[in-house]
Amino acid sequence: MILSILSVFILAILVPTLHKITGNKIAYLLSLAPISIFIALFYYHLNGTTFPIRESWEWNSYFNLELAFYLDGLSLLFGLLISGIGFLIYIYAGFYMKNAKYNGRFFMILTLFMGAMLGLVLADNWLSILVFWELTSITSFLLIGHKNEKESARYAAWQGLLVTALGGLALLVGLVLTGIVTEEYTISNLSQHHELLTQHTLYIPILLCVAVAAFTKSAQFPFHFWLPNAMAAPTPVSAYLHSATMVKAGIYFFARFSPILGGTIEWQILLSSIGGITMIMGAIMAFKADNIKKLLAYSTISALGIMTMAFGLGTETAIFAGTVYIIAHALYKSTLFMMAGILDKQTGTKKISEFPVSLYKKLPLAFAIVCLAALSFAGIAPFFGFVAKELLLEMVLHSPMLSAVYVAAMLITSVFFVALLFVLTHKAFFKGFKKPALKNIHKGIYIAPAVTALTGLVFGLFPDVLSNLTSLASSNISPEFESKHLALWHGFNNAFYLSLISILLGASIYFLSLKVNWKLKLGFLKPLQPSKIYDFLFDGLITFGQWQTRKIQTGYLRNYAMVTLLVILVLTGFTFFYKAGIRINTESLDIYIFELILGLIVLIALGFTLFTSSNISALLSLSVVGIAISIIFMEAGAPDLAITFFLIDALTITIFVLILHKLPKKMLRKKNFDRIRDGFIAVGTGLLVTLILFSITYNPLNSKLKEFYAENSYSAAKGKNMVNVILVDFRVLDTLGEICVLAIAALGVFALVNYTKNKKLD
Amino acid sequence: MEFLLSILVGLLFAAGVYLLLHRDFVKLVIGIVIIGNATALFIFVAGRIVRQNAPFIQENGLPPENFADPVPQALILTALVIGFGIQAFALIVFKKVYDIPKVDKIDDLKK
Amino acid sequence: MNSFILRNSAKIIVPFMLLFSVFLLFRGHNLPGGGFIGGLMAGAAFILDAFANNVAHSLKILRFEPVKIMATGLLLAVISGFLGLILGDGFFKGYWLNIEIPLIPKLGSPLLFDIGVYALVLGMVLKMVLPNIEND
Amino acid sequence: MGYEKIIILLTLIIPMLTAIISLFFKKNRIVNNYISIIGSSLLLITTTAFLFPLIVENEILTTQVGGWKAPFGITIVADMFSAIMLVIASFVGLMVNIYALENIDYKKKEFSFFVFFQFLMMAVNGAFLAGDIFNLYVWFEVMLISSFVLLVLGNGTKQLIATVKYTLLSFIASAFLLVGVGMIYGISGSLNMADVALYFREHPNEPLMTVAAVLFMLPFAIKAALFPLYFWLPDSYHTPKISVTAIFSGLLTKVGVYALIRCFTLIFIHDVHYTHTILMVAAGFTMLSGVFGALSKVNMRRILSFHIVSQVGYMVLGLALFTPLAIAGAIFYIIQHILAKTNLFLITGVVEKIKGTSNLKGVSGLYHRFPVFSIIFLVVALSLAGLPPLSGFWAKFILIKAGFEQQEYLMIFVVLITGLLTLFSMMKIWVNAFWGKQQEEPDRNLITNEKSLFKEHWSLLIPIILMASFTLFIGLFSMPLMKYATIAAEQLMNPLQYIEAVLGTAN
Repeated sequence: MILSILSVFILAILVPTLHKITGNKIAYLLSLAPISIFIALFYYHLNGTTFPIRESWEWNSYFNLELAFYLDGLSLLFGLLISGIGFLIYIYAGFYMKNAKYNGRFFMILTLFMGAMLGLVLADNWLSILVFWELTSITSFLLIGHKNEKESARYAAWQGLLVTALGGLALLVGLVLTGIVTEEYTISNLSQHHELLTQHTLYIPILLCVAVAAFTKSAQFPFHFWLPNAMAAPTPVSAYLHSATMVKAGIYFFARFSPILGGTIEWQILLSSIGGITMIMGAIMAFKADNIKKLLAYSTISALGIMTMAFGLGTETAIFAGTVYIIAHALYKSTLFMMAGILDKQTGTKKISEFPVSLYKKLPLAFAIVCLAALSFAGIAPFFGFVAKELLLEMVLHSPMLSAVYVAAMLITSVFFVALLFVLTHKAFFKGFKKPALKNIHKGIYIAPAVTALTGLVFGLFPDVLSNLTSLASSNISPEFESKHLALWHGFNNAFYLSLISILLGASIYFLSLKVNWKLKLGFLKPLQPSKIYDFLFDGLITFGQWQTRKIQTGYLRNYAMVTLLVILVLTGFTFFYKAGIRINTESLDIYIFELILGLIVLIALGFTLFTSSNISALLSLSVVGIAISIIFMEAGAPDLAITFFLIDALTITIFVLILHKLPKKMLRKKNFDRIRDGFIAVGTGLLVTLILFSITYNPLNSKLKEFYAENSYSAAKGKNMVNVILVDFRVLDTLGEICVLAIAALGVFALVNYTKNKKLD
Repeated sequence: MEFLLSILVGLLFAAGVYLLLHRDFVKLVIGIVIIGNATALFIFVAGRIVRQNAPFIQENGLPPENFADPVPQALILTALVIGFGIQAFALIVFKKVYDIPKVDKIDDLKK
Repeated sequence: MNSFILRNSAKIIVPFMLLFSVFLLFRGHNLPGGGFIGGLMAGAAFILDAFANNVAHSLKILRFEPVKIMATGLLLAVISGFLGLILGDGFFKGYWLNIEIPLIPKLGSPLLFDIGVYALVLGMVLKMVLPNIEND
Repeated sequence: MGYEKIIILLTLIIPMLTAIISLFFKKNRIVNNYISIIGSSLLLITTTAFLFPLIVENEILTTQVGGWKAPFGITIVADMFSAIMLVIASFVGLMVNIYALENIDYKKKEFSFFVFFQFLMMAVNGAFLAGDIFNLYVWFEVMLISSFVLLVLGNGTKQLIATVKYTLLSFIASAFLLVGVGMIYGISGSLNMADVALYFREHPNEPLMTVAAVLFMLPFAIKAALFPLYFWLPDSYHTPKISVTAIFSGLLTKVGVYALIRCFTLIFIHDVHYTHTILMVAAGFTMLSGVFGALSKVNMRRILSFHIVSQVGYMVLGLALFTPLAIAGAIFYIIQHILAKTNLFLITGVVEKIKGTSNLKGVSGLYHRFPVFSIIFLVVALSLAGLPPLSGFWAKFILIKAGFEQQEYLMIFVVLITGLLTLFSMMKIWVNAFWGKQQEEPDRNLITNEKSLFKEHWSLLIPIILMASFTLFIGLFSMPLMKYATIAAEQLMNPLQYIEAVLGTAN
């Protein structure tokens, strides 16, 4: 399994090169990959291989993460769907995308997606799941945005990615939490920890995370809005990703996690309510839609809601019904999507109301195929959709609680599905207003939808061929499941009557809607639509970002300096008073007259520097400060320091003077308010520094460095000037850094002065 | 012993900070210089003041009694020189900025 | 700044300052002074000369480009550390020659380092200040 | 004193000698290029082929400059964390150096661009190896002054203004760092990190220790661009040549983060509740504030600059969580961030080369003509955004796991939101610049198709491709890096090992 999935990826990478060689035939070439996988899986299935099969390759042993694959009934079912429909999609796309631009990258990403999707349903370690999960998101993103010249495609792609990425993060958290609770990272072993998990305090967070992840991927309310927009993708993509496979990843998840997290009341309520809401909403929205792809997208949302509800209810019937419905839905929905693409190509429009009149005459084949699929969609016998629908109705009739509510919900959904049947057949092929101007198209494009539609019919007539597969899959979802047989005819039971009612009601709603122009006046709910909320959040985040950036990144240097100094002052000051407190060594209070005089000189000079408005006098007073400080150094046993300080001060003043004549003689003054504010910051900083110094000098310092240098500077380092010995010997590396700074500064100054000049100095 | 000088360091810091927040380039640079001096003096005081003797080994090969700690001095020397390099560079940069048309105070540096 | 008095006094003062700077450099290991102070003093001498005559003149008596002086200074400083590195006593381990020559201090690798500092500081001062003088 | 000590020091000597030699030959264009490339390559060889295996073998290596024993001379220490940082820094250095061959024009090279570049590398290496707080300060200053000059080289108006801001704020940071150093000496009478750490171990009740910790934290926070002290970064990174921005983005803030991690795992560990809570709050705000800043921008460079801020938050979060796992996560994050972010800037440079601007309003439809280049961007951007199994995912995952173990749920929420918004803005770049209508190129643009891009501008693309493959590698095969990051984190969380290695067991 690892090898085959890896080879799909390698194949994907080779696609652009292959495309150059084979041109338009690339699609048929690539279709060999899914069909061989399909055959292999099918062979496993027929051969009665004992499931499960597991393969793994260690990826990161720190976290028990591995690239692990696990083939049981459930993944077999999905694997067959992905590869089988994938094969047909390639054939279809070969015609559909003929001579289109950028086919190389299109097929590359499509193939990547297929690999990722296969990987996702086969993955058995939660890391592998995450990897493939996000890979499907990304490939979906790239495919939705394939026609990225269009603004709408870019918007839709971005939206889809963000929503599913949100789900990805939820999944990450959910799986990390599961790991923390159980110390187990292999999905297939997790069901052993069912009790531990469901009784743990972290159960609700885990459940919510996993559910949100699956909801986003499977376009459940309130995350459903990305899916209709995703119809901006080329139609093969819509047919493959956004109806048959990727959106079912969430459903797959519910199935996979049923034995791990399922069976609790929380699970039931969460999944079945969200699923229920989604299925009704999707069905109504689909009925309201005119764009055929949007219509199908909404009906897909609705169907996904049904599946979510099924796995939420979690009874044996429900699970079996859900499993069967996955197959039925994949078959008819991909057919319908492919047909939507064909109709779009031929009529030049996606809007049903703009289809040419009496289309069924011009495109009888198309009409026939759409009928086959739509009948299955509406759950009419003898199509496979009927089998599924019977089971679903059976499920709601025997639901563990609130049976009436579920029945009503299911009934409403079925009614609209039937109404949609008429939209897709009657409205699309018999109504219409435009003059026909059909484009010609290669008939081969019909092969794939015909196959899926006919398969639906065949499975409807002989549902028992699927009994094995669906029972096997169901038994993986619910351990207690006992295998069941599928049959077309269950007799005149309640489910059948409900089915009949739904057909009648659906038909009447459709024909009523043709006569009456009924519009729901729900405008006031618009701001509450999830897509509106998404847009609001999207814009809101950006607006907030701009606001906070304007506030922080004002561009005013003075603000920056002030905030920086304030943060330093406040944080250090708080820490000082909170953790240390004021300490003054009273013995140090003796005052030297000499220092006092020097201090007063510095004080006066500083005051002058602060408040003078003349450059020259500021500089003069600055140099007085410097001289006074160097005298302090001299007097306190630091002659080297004093000399250096003096020289540096002189050099600084020299450079200052040299460039000063470029600057104005008079200085700007501070505003009054600024003075007070800056004064507070300044005095605060000064006070804090003084207090810190008091506190430092509270205790005498026992410096072993001093003693060591005194002992060794002459005997070992041959120098009497300890400071110099430290500089050139004990701490020579500092001095090396220091001279580097000087060199860089000099070169920098040189570059600054001369860069824009033509003449060069040296 | 460090009482007065501690206050002096505080004063220097206060003056430097006040100047750092100035709208005028020259004052800003003077502020940088003063803060540099203040940190030097801070290290000096933090390393304790000994007023009797400079850290030189005497003729007899022994250090004098009660000599000043050479370590802070060496640190300050290094820091001062580094500070000088940065100040000189900053000075020229500020002057260059001042040459940009329409810039004559710090507030003009928005953008 | 091109006065006669300044030019003539510079002729006398500049060589003295240069000599004094070397003196400061050499005595630095035992008394106040050292490479940095010496280098600054030497730099000051050239600046004085540049004020008294002009920048081109002081560059001429300098003979070497300030950049090269700086580079040489850096190189000397690093090289003074190599001996210890090669002999395995540690980077910048100080080594001293056991000969006493009058007027010249004890020779050793730390002195070489100090000379490097001296050269670098000299070059730095020239590089930093001279372009600004020419701007006048 | 074996050859291993020489190896450690070579990481400082090689860039320095390279800088000096190119100073001698600064007029010669070709020689200048070659010297710098040779220097950077030698550095990379030294770190990867010699230094790193040594550290793997010996755990912590020290050497005493000047041969004076530990607390008295300056100690150079290389542990696993330093070694990892050195390897990655020298790798990024070489890559940017190659890129700069074309990206930096002759005039800037004549004004010693490569000298500053090499000095910067030396300072960065020095900071990674410093075992002495004052020495650390010195390397910081060397790094700062080189970065000032690199930032302003070219004298553009915007550059000058950016440099003023950067200079002033860095100066404030340095001044207070120096105050912190003075304070440490005033308290403990020592400068050697291990010795200071030992002092605080023996005097856990020293009241000023926490104050000193905060005084160290704030300057490092400014240099690492933590909220609310990151002003300088977004206001300066969009102004210089892209090679300069790239090396800054890779190394400057990370040295700040390195210093934070070093000091707050070795020295200031006695009031973790207080100090690391401050760090955690700062980290949370940094992540959010940075990512929101990125949302508000439409220029690739500015978006990426703000993301640096946000991602520094992740790294500091790792430190603040203060478990071996979290710190390993932080280290992993640093490495992958350096690789990915530097590369994204380099890619932005190519976009500028193609379109003449990095403003998203002026760029669109790159994917049509430059598919391979676009895919490289996509892979790197997704790595940064943390999609599994790419490199950013692992870092994020480790932090989330560590966060759950410490029960910092709010922080995890912040991490997740930031991750989503990072993806948001990476995709904003993709959707706007790489997708969309293909523009008609004005005549001045020479690069019209991918072939000519790869043929004529190979020196721009080689670093991009190499770094992208490396990013991909540490994502797909995260084990080796994870292993070394864990070793490094364990060493960091066990400071006694460090202290013993520096001061010897006798002490």
